[in-house]
Amino acid sequence: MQVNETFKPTVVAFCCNWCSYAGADLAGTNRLQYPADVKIIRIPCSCRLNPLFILRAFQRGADGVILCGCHPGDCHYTTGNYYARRRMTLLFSMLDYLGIERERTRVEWVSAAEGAKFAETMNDFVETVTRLGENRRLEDLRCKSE
Amino acid sequence: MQKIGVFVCWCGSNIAATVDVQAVSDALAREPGVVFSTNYQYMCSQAGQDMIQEKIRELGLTGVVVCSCSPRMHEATFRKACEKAGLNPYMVEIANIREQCSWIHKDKLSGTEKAVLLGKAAVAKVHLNTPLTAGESPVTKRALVIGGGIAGIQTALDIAEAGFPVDIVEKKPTIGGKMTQIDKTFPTLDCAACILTPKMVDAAQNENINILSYSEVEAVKGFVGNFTVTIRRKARFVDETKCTGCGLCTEKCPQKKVPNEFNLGLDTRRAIYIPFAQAVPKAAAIDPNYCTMLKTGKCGVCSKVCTVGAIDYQQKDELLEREYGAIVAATGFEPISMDKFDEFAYSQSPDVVTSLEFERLMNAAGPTGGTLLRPSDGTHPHTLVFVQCVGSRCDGGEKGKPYCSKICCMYTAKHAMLTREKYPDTEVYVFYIDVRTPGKNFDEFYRRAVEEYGVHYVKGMVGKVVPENGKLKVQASDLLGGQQLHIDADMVVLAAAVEPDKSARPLATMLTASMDTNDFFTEAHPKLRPVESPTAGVFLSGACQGPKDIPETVAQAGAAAAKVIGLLSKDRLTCNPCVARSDELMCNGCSACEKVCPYGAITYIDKEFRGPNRTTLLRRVAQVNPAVCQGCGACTVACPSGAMDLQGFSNAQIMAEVDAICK
Amino acid sequence: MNHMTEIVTRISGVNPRKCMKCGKCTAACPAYDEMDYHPHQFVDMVETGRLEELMNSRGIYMCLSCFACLERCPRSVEPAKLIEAVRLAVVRQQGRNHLKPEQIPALLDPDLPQQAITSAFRKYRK
Amino acid sequence: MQERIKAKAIELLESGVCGRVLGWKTGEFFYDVTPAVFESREEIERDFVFGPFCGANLSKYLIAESRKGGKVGAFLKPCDTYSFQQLQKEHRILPENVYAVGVQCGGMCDIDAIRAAGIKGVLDVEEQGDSLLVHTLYGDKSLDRAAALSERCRVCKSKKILGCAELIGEQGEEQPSARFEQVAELEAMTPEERFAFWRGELSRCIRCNACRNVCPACSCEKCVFDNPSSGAENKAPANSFEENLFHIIRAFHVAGRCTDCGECSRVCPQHIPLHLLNRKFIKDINELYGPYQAGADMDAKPPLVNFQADDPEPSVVRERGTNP
Repeated sequence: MQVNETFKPTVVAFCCNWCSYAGADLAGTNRLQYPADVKIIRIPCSCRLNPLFILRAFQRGADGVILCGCHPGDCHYTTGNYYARRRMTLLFSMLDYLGIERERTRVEWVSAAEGAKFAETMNDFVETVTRLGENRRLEDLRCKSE
Repeated sequence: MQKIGVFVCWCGSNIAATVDVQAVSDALAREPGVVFSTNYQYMCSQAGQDMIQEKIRELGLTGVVVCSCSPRMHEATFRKACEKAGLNPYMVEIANIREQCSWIHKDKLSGTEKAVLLGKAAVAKVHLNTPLTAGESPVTKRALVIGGGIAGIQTALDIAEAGFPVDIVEKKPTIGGKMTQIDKTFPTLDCAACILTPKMVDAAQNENINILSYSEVEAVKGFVGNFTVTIRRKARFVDETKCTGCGLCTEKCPQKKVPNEFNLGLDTRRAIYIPFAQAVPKAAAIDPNYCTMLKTGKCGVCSKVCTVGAIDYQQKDELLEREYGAIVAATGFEPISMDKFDEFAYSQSPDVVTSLEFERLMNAAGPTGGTLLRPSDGTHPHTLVFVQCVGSRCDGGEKGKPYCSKICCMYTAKHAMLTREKYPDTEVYVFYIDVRTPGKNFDEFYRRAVEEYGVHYVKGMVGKVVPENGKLKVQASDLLGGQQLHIDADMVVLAAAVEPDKSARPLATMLTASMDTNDFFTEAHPKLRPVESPTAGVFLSGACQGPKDIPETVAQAGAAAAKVIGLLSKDRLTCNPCVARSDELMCNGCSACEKVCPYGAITYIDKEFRGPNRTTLLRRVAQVNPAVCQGCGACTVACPSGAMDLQGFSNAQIMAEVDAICK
Repeated sequence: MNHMTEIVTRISGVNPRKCMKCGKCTAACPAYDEMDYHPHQFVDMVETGRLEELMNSRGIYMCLSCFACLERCPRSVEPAKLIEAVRLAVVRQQGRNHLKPEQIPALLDPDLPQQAITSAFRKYRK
Repeated sequence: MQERIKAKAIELLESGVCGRVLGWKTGEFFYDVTPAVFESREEIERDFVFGPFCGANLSKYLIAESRKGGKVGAFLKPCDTYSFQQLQKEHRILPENVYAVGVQCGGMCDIDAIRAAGIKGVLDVEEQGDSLLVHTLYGDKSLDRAAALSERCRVCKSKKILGCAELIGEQGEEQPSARFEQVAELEAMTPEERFAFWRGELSRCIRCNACRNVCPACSCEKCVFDNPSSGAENKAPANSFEENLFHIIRAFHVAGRCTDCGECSRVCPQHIPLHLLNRKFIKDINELYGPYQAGADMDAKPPLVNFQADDPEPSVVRERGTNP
């Protein structure tokens, strides 16, 4: 597949406050580079991520949405990420079923110590989304600036 | 419409080098509702905070956005500053343009663009912020210490000293822990029992301390200041209050073949036993796995010889439920199993022992009465080989522990020195990878072992140990001397890595305290909050947090006690106001939220609502206890109608951030 | 990293920087007396780029590939794989075969298993 | 059957067990039977029907009816009883105010299926054992009942009646069903084909909210799409994405609670196969977390408020490789 060099995707990363947001901070502290296309939204726990938010992001023109949370078993709230895992699995499967490219959504468990993993994950995810190109299957045409 | 002030921080050059801060503050000035926007070199400095406060007063700002470092760093700082100027602290949002922008991007153009977007998202969120006030909850002025080793004892003593009642829960029949098994302590070589047992007695006699020995924590409910803990008092079949500790029963018990765990199975005890002479409480316990009376109903010797009638074969486990304001985990450590290190022949020869077993072999109260004898044939060993780092500093996974167990270098030096001191006819080899001796008088101690006592320190791990004709053939490499060594040793002592006690993991689950991959409890902050768990009201003492020697354990125990005292001396606690709230008008009462709440913060009431035609309708609706809710938000997603929302991270706020970022 | 080091680490998949220099590999090595350089030195020499010396050493052919070092290494450095990689790097060079077919009969032992002869060919010759 | 049910309804009213009963009456056409509350013998004798077009699931009406004071009688077909139990689990129906009578069902018919069988000018349909006697403008025609069944009844998952005070007709059993076949067919397509399929279907949506109004799981006091503080309020579609959003979220909100009663597809005026969305969730839940039938078990924890420590990771969706 031809990679479009000029296409800059919009990637929304929802990060739980305790592990992944701290992991993202650690990536920053260690100066690990990843594309500026990634914008992080802080949520208290991965279980706070309502599927509505993901759909809304796609609707408003996001090209990829990723959820990062504590590793299963390490949730600050004990069980939050287990619920998030089921919800996201089913939602992603549904999106796939509707024909939305399944590579546009992802869940990754990143602990507060895994700054490097955070940066790697973002690099890989942005590359994947860039390769897929613009999200056209779940976008709201009213929201396009051009 | 909110009146929002935007404050963009340069963080010196940390932000300003990759982000055009002027462009950011200019762009954000054009956002709706933004009435003031500026940038400054160090927003977190006194001058920066003063500026924010001045603008709040001058312009009557209703919301503040600070574009700076991570909110994990300075959110609290800025909230406090704004509160002083009369703004509700929850009207402040941070846009993280350092850790998540300037530090990770090199291109100034895209960095600036991203910083603007992050700022816009924060502005969009502030528009929907509402002033929040923290609730309050009472504090139960009693502490629970889980684990009765030196860490638990010291913590309990310090808390009791401040006047608060403390319960110690210890799973063994006596408190004292691992330190009771240690012979002498480095680097002063004073006897462990001589310094520990007076503390055990102090704990028993302190009227603020209640020792629950032979007990385990079964369940923990509640939250900081208000824990309810269920404790299982295991049946010891002896009435602790009647038993005088005379020990007659332990002499007369006919069941003699029970491996003695206090001496690590190097000798035997009876089925009814007092773990050791200075045990606290000094009361016997019956081992139900070996007692003939309990197993077959025939015997009863102990009951016959007991002069005070303390024996009770009918005793059952008892469940206690108690309230506490604070909980201290002091569950300690265990040496790892040697199963995976059979190259050292631990399973093949009784003369290969672990360091803790060696402590018992050197101890006057140990199986050999303090004379160092080979477990296999009871002869005096002449050549001893100590192997360090067994199972420590490994690659992780199957091979062993990835961390340094910290205490082995020093206790091995101690063992080597004591052996040479007591038995000058011995040859003692210590095989090491590195000798790590940071600590007061530690390196001096190690040098003395080498220089004064003539211990042979050899750089290099032992490759294998083969038992042959009553000897142990040790093959090792002297890496500095560049020669292969073949030593015919009489004994081999393995400095086994330490690992957290097995009870720690289930306990952590009950406490909702987090653990690292090695099952050590994680601290709230590795540097600044080393004795607190991230779960409020749970504190950490001793080796359950990481490998530690005795002085460090005692220091941490004191620190944990200080934190507990600080908590218990408060009458009320303010709670996190970012909690879930249910909109009763929309709630279906379907119980989905209750099922996912990890804290049991949600209850239901039947409430009357106005129905059509002047009727009233009784409807079941959810209510959140704000003191119990920790604000994870699991309920908000489980709720289909959106009646449940999270204050500070509401559906509308997050949507606004999404919209701002995606546009 | 010089070219040869890169080749050797790539063939072997070993990261010599993981070595903490405990010497357990050497201590476990049954061929210690036959070797001029010992397993822990191998790892160190790869890391410091002393590949030329290593490639000219007799020791790489004395290694039995018994994998004791690999098995015992606490850091999973796998010295045996490095040694194999160095051997490969040598035989891949023109004219650097360790054994020539005409040398073989003299070395043959009637008790030597056929498999060992075959594997020696693979190890020492292109 | 109809007479037995009517007699039971009258008995319930006259014996004082119930103050009113919930049943079906004919609408404008014989095939658009609608739910109705009957309060007197006369009403029942005049209007009460039970026939091949009584597809409406009455359980949802019990949410409101069970709170109006007094006891309400209700006739429930096997698949309705799953919804009935599910709603009790969610504390939506107050069971103490309901007298439920289970009614065994031979499968409900679809007027479109009859028309599709080539029968035109249908005036009325009469049940005659396993076949239907269809009165038309052009005379009477006979049709196999199986050929006239609606899709959901052709793949009926259970004839078991749950949680009713009494039964009319035989108690049935759960039965093997081919209800996931269509889902599997879709799964086997390429993403492009699936996207084209769903765009074709969902773009017909007129957001009439019939699916939402009839669905027993969609029984919120106020729907998230009507709630201004949810951030997702939108009552009418503005472009093609809005239907996607609405239907995905609607399916997600009922996931784990949907009993697959099929009412959404029955009432859709645009004939969008909405049940295929719900069945996809049910199929995934069954495959990933173990078989689960909403409403079947009063004590089982619904899969979306439950978890196992070793649940599959979300990446399973990418790895599963449903297509080449």
